[in-house]
Amino acid sequence: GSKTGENDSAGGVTADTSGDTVKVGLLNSLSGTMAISEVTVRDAIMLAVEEINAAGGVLGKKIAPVGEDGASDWPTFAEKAEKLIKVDRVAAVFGCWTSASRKAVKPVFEENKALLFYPVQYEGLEQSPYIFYTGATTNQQIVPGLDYLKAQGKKSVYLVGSDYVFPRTANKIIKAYAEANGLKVLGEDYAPLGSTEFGTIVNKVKASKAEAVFNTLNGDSNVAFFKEYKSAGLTAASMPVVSVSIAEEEVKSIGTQYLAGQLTAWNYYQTTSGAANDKFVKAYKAKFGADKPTSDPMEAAYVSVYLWKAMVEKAGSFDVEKVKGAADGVTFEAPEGLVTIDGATQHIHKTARIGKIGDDGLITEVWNSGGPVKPDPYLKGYTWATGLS
Amino acid sequence: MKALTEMNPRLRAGLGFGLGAVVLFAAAPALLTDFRLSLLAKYLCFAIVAVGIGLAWGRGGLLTLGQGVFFGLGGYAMAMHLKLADAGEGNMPDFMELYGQLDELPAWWAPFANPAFALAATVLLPMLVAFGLGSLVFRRRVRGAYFAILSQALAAAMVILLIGQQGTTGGTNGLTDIEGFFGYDLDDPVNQRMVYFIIAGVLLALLALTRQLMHSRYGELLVAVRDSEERVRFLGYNPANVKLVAYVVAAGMAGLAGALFVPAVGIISPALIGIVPSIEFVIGVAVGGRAALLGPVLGAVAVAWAKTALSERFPGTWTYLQGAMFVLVVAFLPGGLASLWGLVKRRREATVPPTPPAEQPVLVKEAAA
Amino acid sequence: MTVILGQLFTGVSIGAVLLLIALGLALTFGQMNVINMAHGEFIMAGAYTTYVLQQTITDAGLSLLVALPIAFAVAGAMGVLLEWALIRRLYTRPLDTLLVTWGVSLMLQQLARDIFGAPNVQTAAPDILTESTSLGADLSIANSRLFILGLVVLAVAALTAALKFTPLGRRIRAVVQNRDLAAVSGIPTGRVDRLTFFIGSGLAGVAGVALTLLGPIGPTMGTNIIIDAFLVVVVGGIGQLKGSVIVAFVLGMLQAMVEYLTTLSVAKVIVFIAIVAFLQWRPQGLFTLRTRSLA
Amino acid sequence: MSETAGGLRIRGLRVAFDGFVAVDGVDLDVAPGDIRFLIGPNGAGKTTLVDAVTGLVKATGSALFGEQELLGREVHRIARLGVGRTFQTAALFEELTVLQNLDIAAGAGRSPWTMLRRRGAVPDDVAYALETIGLADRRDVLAGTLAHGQKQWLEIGMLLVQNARLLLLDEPVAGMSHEEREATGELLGKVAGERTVVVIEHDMDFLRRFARTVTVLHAGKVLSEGTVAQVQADPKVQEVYLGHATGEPAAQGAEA
Amino acid sequence: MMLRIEGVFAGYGRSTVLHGVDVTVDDGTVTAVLGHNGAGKSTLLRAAIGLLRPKQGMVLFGGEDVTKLPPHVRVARGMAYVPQGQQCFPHLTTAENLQLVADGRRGGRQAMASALELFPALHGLMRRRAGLLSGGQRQQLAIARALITRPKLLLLDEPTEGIQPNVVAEIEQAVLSLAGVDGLSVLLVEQHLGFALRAAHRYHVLESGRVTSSGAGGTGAEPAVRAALTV
Ligand SMILES: Nc1ncnc2c1ncn2[C@@H]1O[C@H](COP(=O)(O)OP(=O)(O)OP(=O)(O)O)[C@@H](O)[C@H]1O
Ligand SMILES: Nc1ncnc2c1ncn2[C@@H]1O[C@H](COP(=O)(O)OP(=O)(O)OP(=O)(O)O)[C@@H](O)[C@H]1O
Ligand SMILES: NC(N)=O
Ligand SMILES: [Mg+2]
Ligand SMILES: [Mg+2]
Repeated sequence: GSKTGENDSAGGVTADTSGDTVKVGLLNSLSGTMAISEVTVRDAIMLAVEEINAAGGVLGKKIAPVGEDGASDWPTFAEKAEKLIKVDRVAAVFGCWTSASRKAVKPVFEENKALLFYPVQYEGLEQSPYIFYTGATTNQQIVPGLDYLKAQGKKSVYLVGSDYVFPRTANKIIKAYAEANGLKVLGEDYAPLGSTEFGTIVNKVKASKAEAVFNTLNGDSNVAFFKEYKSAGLTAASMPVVSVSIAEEEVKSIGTQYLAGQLTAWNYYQTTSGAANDKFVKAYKAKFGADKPTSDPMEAAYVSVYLWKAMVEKAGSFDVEKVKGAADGVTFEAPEGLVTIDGATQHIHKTARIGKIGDDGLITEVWNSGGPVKPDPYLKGYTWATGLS
Repeated sequence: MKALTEMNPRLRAGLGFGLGAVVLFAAAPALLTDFRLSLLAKYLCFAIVAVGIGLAWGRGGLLTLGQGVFFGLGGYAMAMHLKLADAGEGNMPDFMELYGQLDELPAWWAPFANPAFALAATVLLPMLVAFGLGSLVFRRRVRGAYFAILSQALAAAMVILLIGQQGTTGGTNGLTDIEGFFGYDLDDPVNQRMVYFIIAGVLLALLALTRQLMHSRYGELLVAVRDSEERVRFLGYNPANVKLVAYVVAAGMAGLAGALFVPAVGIISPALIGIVPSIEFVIGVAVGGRAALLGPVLGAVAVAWAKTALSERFPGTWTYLQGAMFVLVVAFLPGGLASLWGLVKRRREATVPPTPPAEQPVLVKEAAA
Repeated sequence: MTVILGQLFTGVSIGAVLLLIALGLALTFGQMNVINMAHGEFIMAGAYTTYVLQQTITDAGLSLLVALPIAFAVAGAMGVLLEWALIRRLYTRPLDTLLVTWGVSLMLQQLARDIFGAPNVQTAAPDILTESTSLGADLSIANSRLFILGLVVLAVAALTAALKFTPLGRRIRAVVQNRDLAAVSGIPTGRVDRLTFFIGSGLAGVAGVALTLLGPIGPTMGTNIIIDAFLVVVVGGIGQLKGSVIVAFVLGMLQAMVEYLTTLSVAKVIVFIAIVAFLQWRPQGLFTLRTRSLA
Repeated sequence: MSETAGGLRIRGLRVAFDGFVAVDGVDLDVAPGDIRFLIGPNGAGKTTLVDAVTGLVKATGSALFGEQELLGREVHRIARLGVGRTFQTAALFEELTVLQNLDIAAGAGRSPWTMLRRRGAVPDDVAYALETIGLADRRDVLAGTLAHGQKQWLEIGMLLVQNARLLLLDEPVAGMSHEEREATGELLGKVAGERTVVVIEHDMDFLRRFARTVTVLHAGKVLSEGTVAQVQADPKVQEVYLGHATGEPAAQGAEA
Repeated sequence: MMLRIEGVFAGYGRSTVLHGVDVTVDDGTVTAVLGHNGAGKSTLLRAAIGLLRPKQGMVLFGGEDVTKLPPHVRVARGMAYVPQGQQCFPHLTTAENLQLVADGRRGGRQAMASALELFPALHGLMRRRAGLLSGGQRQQLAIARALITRPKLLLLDEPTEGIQPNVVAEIEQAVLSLAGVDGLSVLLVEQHLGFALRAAHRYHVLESGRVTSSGAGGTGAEPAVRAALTV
């Protein structure tokens, strides 16, 4: 890249849209512990890019994706984000999974006034002017999950999570909710990301005699947790687990013999009905294989590319500020149903769904919010949540 | 070139430092874009860690697989100060209110508001920890693979500890979003350059210090301890102390490197101090040449640069290339890249008609690990 | 009370897993001084072997049994290849093996990702191994854990007997202790090295099969537990199988007890502190072999 | 450091390994300036005795060097009291040059400040030792590449510069040729007087030439003690050690 | 011809220690190699057994070229070697040190017994780990270990170093009788001229890696050898 172009950072880097293509960045872990999840997200983004290009591109320009490997290492995410912005001069970046990686890149996007689309459910309590959050915030996933448990008459829960910012913050919210709603939290345990020894935690869960478990474990740990859970004689009937980070892909790798009957809270399942989803699932399987499931973060990532396209076209420009300005009210007929960008928070309206894992490994919806829920990252609309942020 | 090898070693060293200064202070800033220069600043921080490892491992035989710990201590000490400075007098860093739900600053954070304390701590804290652990471990003659595995476990334990204290350490996130550096705005490219120059200067100064140490009597004694610790004891030295000096100095360097890394990159997190980065530090040293003075610097920069360059060019397959590089260099070039020069020289000599072999200087035995 | 008993068994079973993984290291690291960081990837190879076998042998129980010897052979063969290509050049600089095999482990992880995909894969366990045996009121223990415990006991017994009482065992030990002298005593050192590495790596493969019952099967499954396994060998005393056995169970127990009272993270840190303290008392591990040489 | 040689006074020295008693209540007095030879069958406990005195193995009893009790101190502290030793199999710093080996041996008392500077000229005592041990022309060669015999010489050289006042030499001339033994013996003669020397040796020829007094150890106990002639004539010593070879005592005799 | 070393150049790394050495050992005879410290005697034996690959030259054993064979194959063919410096497998017991060599060898058990006859002192030490033995005990163990293979050619590097006088005499007797009775050939490196020359049928003097004089053994050769050594 030219030196002057790269150095022009004080006022933000302008994307290079001089040719007949527009570059976008794909920032996911292709190696390390998070590759397990993030590779599928990259695949979904690539699918959207190809579809859009086949349909003529964005503002007449074909999208040229530039991939970088975040390597499951947060500082590397920051380095690669800066590279995509300054060297490749991409118009937008799609990616990141863990909240830790998002926290690492956030200052980079803010400093350079560049756009990130973040496709994973997260803990809320954040709002960056340069990030669009296309996954669920807490009131679109965790709170509905708790409401569901309450509706089922559960009086006590045990909290199990990975030791990082998303589960810890989520559990803080859960505890606030529990206190206000007469739910007892009988214990709270964390395992480091990647940890696979759950003997003690499961013993503690079992001894607590809680009526349900709220699970915010991420990645590999889920496999070990559910195998241990079943071995300890705990079942979906005796003590159901509500998980917020296992989707179809994870179900597939844990094994239905360990999971049948357990609950998940998401905004999308492969089985979600609707023409948009049928098309998405079909296209995905055609490209990546019939045995590859689609999942919520993949769908959110796929949607984010379309949302960006719609924003750009509404703004008539790739310019970041103009695109941001055009965001409010942009809609897309997504696989999960209609989604709408909330310009004020840069989150999107999403439908909340509780699903039950079936014997065939697919998740079927047992409850939904009836329509898109307005995003409320700071839980301002919930009285029990005052003091959280 | 022949003249160079015969030159007075001090003169040669002086020339070398001059050359290094020209490269770091003139050539690099002129040729590189701001983004690449900031990456170089990061690599140079790793190089500072590597200089210390070169001393402790290359000379002293202490395979320390936990330098990330000291890097982290220095980095966190600096980042804590900068976070407090960013927050402003009397305020708490943003993440604490958010995730820690703390009403006031934890007591152990408070002193870091003082810039002098924080600066001193970046170097002294790692040295202190190294001193504590080293005194225990060396005095009881834990060494070789034992020491290597133990130091590795230390890095793992430190990471777990940091991650578990999210409210006060930032957990896995680490301390991010650092904006100012003693009053200078780090967003400003001019100030980023200043940070680069500081790092380059510190690296050169530490190289000079290390060279002096390596060539001193202490340097010889350190090699003696590496070769035969027990024998040194019978000469009236306590080898634990000899090792301790190298270990503590290396820890101090790693701490300083961590402290400088923070303004250069704007983040410090457990991901930078665990087992993987700690091993990568050591591999950089091995790739460059563990026993040479400049080997570790070259290796650290080469390995970090290769990681960036390879992963940019081959995002899907770069780990093959990285792994292969580690394997090939360490297995087949035990002296590291620094020994290439010697190999080339030897090849050239080999084509010269052989002088009577008996008179030739005896070859240095391969540095045993 | 039942909780305490349950935790005791958890400790034992953590110990059994640690030991199963450390057993191969006790050979390659303990006997041969090779710090094989790719040991975790050999475990991974064993697990993927189970997965691949299940594609053809659909009976979960049968495929698990068949997987044990085949995984042993697969991982063992990988070990032999590694020994032949790299390790044999490094016997004079044992600490360098750590760095070289680290590079190998990076490559093997990527290879697994390219062959099997980045996401984890799933194997089915025979139903009996996903259930638990009830021991009265609230106490039940997982059958998979019992299976692993049995497997470990068998493996330890076989390995101990082989090392202590067979000519091969003598040869393995002799070659490490004085390579040149072994060669001039008529021992084909190269072959003994390869055989030792075969067995050590093969045991990793067996561990991989067992781990499919407990945890994820994916490209990074080997990295998490490997440091703990090295600690077991170090604290047990390098070259001392009985040390590894005792230490694995003691560490497992300590981990389980402390974790029950505190958290997983705190338990890990406390275990580490305990190890440092222990090495203050016994710097060469639980069992040591002294010699009179100064080396 | 005072320059007067001290004597060695051992009382009731006992070393046991897992039930096996290697040194079993030895009393031994070596007068200041003496050259005492310690002989006895393989496994008699000679090396173990030296190990005990230099702090390498735990022992009970007492070992006084001058006024100082040696037992129970750490190895490097004993060395600083002026006790130096060599090893039955040479132990050198193989990756350092001959000169560096000697310089390190000379330097245990150096101040930190001196340690942190580089060596200027070759110190006098080191230069002298280099000449004495005949390695002056190999001073910049790595010690690891010396031949077996040369290594032994270097070890003796290190003792010289270490300024030890009690020298404990474990088979110092093993593997040396006849001429070199002579030279070594003469060297020992020179350094004794202001130093006290204890030599372990199996070479009877060497012993006859250079010993002033002899102690014979057998199965961890003192079997016999006296002048060379007295000890050689002792039937118990002939029985367990020298052999009944008529005429010249076995191999070494031929070189006399 | 049991052993023939022809024009061997060998050394370590870049340095050459042996400069075209020729040495032969006839069937059933003892050949002594004498020389100062550092002359290259041990290097010569290392080249003969195969621990060191010659840079040039050949090693013939029983008429066959063994230059490229690894040590264990040479041992299998009938060579044995006792290195200098009382080497052993320190963590194996004395018994295991011996058993190791007897393993899988026909008549191994008996060979072990007869090797032990030579060193009765080892009997009481069978269960002690070799690394704990005294120097002399280790040396006796080393010689016994070499004899268990019932070699045709024995390479001895200063076998009497560190051994008590009456045992030295026994070793001398053993070497002589084995060479005489069993047809064993011996290449002996020894500093004790008396022993060496009494035992040897031929001797070679090695100086700085070159053979500078040779001759028939026997005590009568001593003046000539001394002269060669002092030059
Ligand atoms: N650590 C130990 N454990 C058990 N036995 C030991 C140990 N160290 C020495 N011994 C035994 O103690 C006895 C004395 O050994 P030492 O080395 O002192 O003999 P030495 O008189 O020096 O013999 P040499 O003349 O052969 O060198 C030997 O039988 C030896 O095997
Ligand atoms: N491993 C080695 N590396 C480099 N040089 C070596 C090595 N071993 C021996 N040498 C060198 O080779 C030369 C001959 O050594 P060698 O051991 O063959 O001598 P030697 O005749 O056996 O002496 P001695 O009587 O002392 O045992 C010596 O100058 C020595 O420095
Ligand atoms: N946002 C998450 N799942 O880290
Ligand atoms: Mg001895
Ligand atoms: Mg020799």
